Amino acid sequence: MLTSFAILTDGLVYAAYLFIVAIGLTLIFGVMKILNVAHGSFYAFGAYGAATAVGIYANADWPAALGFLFMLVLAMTIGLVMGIILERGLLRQVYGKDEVITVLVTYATFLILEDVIVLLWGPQSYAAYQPMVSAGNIEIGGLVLSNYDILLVAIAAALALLAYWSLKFTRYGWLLTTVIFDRETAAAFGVNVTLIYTVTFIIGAVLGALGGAVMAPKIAVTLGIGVEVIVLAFAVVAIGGMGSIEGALVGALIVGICRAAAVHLVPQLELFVIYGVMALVLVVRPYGLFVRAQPRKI
Amino acid sequence: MSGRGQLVGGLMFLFATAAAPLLPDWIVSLATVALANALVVLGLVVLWRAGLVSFGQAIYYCIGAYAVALTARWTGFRDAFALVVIGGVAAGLVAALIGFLLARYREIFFAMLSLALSMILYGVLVKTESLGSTDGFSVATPTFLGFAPHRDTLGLSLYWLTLGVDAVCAVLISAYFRSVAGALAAPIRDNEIRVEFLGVSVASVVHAKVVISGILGGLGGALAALTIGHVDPNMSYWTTSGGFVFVTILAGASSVAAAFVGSLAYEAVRSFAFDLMPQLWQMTLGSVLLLTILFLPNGLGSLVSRVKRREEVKS
Amino acid sequence: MSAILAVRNLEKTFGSLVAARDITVSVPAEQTVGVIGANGAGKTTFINMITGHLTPSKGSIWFEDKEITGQPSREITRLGISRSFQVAQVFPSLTVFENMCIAAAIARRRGGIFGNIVTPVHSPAATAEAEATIELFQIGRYREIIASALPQGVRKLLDIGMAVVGWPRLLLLDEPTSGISIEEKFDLMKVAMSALRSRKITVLFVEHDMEIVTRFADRVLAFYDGTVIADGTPTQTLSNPQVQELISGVRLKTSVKKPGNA
Amino acid sequence: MLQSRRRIRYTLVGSAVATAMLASAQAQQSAAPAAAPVKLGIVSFLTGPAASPFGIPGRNGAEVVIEAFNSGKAPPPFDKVGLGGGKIEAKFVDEAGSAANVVTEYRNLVQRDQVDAVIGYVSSGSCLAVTPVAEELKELTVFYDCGTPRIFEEKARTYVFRVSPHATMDNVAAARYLLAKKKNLTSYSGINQNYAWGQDSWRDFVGAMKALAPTVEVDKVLFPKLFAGEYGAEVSTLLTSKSQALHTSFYDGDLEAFVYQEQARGLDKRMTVIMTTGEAAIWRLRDKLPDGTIIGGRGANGPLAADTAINKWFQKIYTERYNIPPTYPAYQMAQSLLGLKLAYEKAAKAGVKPTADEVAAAFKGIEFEGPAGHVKMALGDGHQGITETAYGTYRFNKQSREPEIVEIVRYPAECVNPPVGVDADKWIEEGMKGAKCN
Repeated sequence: MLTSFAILTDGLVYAAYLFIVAIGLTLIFGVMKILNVAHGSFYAFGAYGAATAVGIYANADWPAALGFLFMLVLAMTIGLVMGIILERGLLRQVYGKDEVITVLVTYATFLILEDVIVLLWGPQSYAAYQPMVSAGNIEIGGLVLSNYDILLVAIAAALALLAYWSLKFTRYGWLLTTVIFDRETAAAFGVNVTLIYTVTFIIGAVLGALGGAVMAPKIAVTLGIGVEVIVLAFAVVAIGGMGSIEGALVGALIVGICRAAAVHLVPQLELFVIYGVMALVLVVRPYGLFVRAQPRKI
Repeated sequence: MSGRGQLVGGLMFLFATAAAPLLPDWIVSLATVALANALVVLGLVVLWRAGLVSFGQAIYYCIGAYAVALTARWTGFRDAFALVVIGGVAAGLVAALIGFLLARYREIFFAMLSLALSMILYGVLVKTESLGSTDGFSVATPTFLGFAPHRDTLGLSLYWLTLGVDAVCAVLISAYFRSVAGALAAPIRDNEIRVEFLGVSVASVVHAKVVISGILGGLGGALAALTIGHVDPNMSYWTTSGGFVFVTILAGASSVAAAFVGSLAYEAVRSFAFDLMPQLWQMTLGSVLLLTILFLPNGLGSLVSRVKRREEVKS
Repeated sequence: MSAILAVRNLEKTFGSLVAARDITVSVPAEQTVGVIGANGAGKTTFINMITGHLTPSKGSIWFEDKEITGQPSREITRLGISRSFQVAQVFPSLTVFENMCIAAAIARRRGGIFGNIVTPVHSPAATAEAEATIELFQIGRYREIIASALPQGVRKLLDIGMAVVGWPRLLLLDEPTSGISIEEKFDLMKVAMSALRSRKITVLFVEHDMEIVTRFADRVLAFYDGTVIADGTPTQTLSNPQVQELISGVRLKTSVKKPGNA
Repeated sequence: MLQSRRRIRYTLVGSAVATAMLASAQAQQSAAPAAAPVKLGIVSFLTGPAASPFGIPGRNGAEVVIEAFNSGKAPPPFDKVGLGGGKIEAKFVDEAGSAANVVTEYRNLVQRDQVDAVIGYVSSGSCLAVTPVAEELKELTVFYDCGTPRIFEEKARTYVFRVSPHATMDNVAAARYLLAKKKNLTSYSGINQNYAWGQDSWRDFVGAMKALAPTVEVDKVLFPKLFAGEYGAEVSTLLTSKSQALHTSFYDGDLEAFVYQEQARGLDKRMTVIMTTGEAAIWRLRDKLPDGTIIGGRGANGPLAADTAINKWFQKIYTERYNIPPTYPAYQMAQSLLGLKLAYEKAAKAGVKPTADEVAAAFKGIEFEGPAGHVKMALGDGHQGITETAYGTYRFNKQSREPEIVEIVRYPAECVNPPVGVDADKWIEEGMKGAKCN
């Protein structure tokens, strides 16, 4: 009983983490058909930014909540700036090129940014635990949970709702949907696709940085955290269906629950869970859970 | 490849063979590793021509390497030539198996599924503590048809072996590129329906390409295992695959020779970066890749093939 | 002489929708058959079933007295039935010559599972075949042009040429003149048809333009609501009152792409 | 002889790459002063997740010690300038990348840069990959941090040495300390990274516990993937466990992440955590590391080290330079350099550089006092060092606002290391026979 409850809660927390890192990736892919490896860099920069922010406010001993907000804002600003620079400066050059080429452009960018981190923050690792520690914990059904984890789940849920709402009920959302559905037609109907691209990429970058920021208090911010995240996010997105936001949500939940179950019941399998699930889903549904293949008209 | 191309290739091969003893050992061993990896790259080129990119090619590299290491470890059998063949066959068999699955996938999904498969192999190897888990284990020094080279000449022997295998593969693959199956790459990328209505099963052609690239990957892994003298699960990690794709882009799909030139260039650049800026080598590699994509979209090979095209038009 | 193509009680249903029903046709060798009918009358479904793109729900298809019902399209192509498409299906990144060469090489490749691998793509015979076909369809001056850059009409001819280069005995053309300006239609059909005749190929072609049908077909099948409502010489079929009412309309002499009332 | 042959080859090189690379190599050679300098290749992680905990402290340790050597300011018997009079020229290389990269870069150091000896390597994988190459090239090589005992157990080595003890004693001592501290222990759990280091550490610890206290049982066995970062599920699992102790060989990033996450949920209130590499983290975690945690440092390093003159000296020069006390990787590097210096000077005859064989012969079985205590090259036919080790209990001193390790227990080398000629794993399996604990 306790175990199944634990599996559920742990699964939710992990799913929240996965969803937060995956949503930006899937959004960018859905709209721009770019599998953005540099998403890992956004995550890393967000985390480093958050650590810096926490460092500042820990010394200035502000109230925790304010500090937390400051942390998010700083991280997202970094994401914003990176997004603009990358999209305007680099990706512009390769639009319309082969999907794989764009992937490699982002891969190269990722490699470069890895070392930019060393230049900016040095090789040592940073801590940003204050927000999580000051959040304290709560005991539910005999299981002690960290309030920060609960906050994390809340943030993920909020993101999901926000995404749903803005896609369904805002003008940008509609335009986005048309571009996702058929870029040419959308352009033909006068949708400013280039603008949509810029905006989308920036949003994706900000989301990536946000992911890093909210995770920073739980981890040691150190070199290489980006690499780990990329593959996780890829897997989640591939499971849910490239470019599908509800897919990312469901994918994150599946992986999260499976992993938690593995850790509690058969720890030996933990290493395989994500890729196992991914391979299985792709075998059954080659395009992921939420994307159907359109047969070609002849 | 035109007859002229073959001639040039042959000359390059002869030069590479003859020059080796004059080169310092470290360049020879660096070249050996590069030439072993070049086979994996060649396999990726075969796929890439059909618009397929594998982010999990390291799976074959790793299988080839482990096949060699384990044969030597369990049977004590150490003949280099046979071991290399074993590596290629083992990887080929696996490719033939998962090919049934992969042949149904295209674009990014092909890439992601192969990535997942290679990572599963990685997990299995990490779990196998009897094989040293992530520490891996060492590969016995090979013999060559019963003759065991002295440690000073071992490097050269391995270099020549690698060069030989490369030459054979280069000839076979350029023949393949001139065959119907090889020439079908662009058509499959362009329009699978037309290919089917011309009477060809796209699935089986793609499957064949997967197997060929698998065999090449296995041969590369086998040679790498013999050269490095050590195997570990990282050979199957996705970053290893990423490295190979990197080189493929650098080389370009324009010709067989490009794979070898590109791989050598990459090893040289990487080694330079490690030597000159030990903490910023990733940045150097990234910049090189970026510049290649932006200013040399068809890779180093395109320089060569441009010249060739012009000649063909003239003739 | 027996029919090269025989179709018996062919039926195709998609769920509740009946796309083709009770089609029974037999075509003697070297005949040129025009297929008319409003959009959605079942013409393309008919062709897709013969070429194996769709599997019939009922009935059987016989080619040269061999049953081919439900075989995959590539098998049917190997047997000697090929087709062209409403939207030309060529390889956009290849030149006209390369397009033709690959098609020729495939047609002449050796058998066996390794057939594709052991057959060189540029065998003299295949290349000659490709050259000949290019000349036959009079697109020689586009030889080195990338297919994506070809004018519509040339792309159509290339499409048909690629279907012909393998010397099929039966060829199905799905609206060869669709998307072609009225002025060009006739020249295109002239080139295509003379080429096909010269190779003694039995032809089924779907066409909306009644003038073209009367001009090029020995025989016309009229489709309506998934089945054949008239079958005979162009004059017979087109003078059939049902056909006039349902398909060609009274404006028999004008060439409108779609009938006014369907 | 080998050297001269190489030089001839150099002049014949055709390829542009080669000449360019050589230019740098030869430039370094031509800049040789009268007392020929000694070139050392120093390899450790300069990038990636292992840089901050192991690679950088190792490199820093090398820098201060080499500086001291070159200025002849090291305490006796290490006060000769450089190595036997020749100033040390160090070349630092990144260990990152595949085994292929590591081996290639090793060959480059030896054959291109012509270094006289190589010191380094954090990952056991790197050490295992480099060892056969070192033997092939007859290059004197000293490993400083990698822990696997396999290196000298698989085969007898000639040119490869490791002053730092292998990882076996870490977990044997951990078991001894835990059992001494927690008399009424009934069950324990473990969380270790799912790769060789974590797997070996856990195997050794469980083996040692079985041998010393067969009745104590194992409860949860967790192996999260390396650099997982998120341990919610693991923490819950442990929260549902009745164990009184938790063994972990986590380090740096993973260790810190785990500590933050378990503390947020009060796991350390329920069980004592034994961190076999905790010493490297105390200066960063400070008051975040729960009091009462059992801390090891891969030997008697850092605060666990005996308060000797040479230890004071090392602490001083390191802290002055980097204003943070040295952690165990820095100690291991220092120990390795000191050992090499002694062996080199023992082998050196007036003015002439000793050959690799001479140094190797001199290195075998030497003993000396280093910052981390008495080193004896006892195992692996005199190639593998053993030292005493120590474990202690962590406390964050509220007054001085500084981390402390108290209740330190020292274990003599013979108590926690296998006797000569016995493989570590076997020794533990068979109940650690012949362990001499004072």
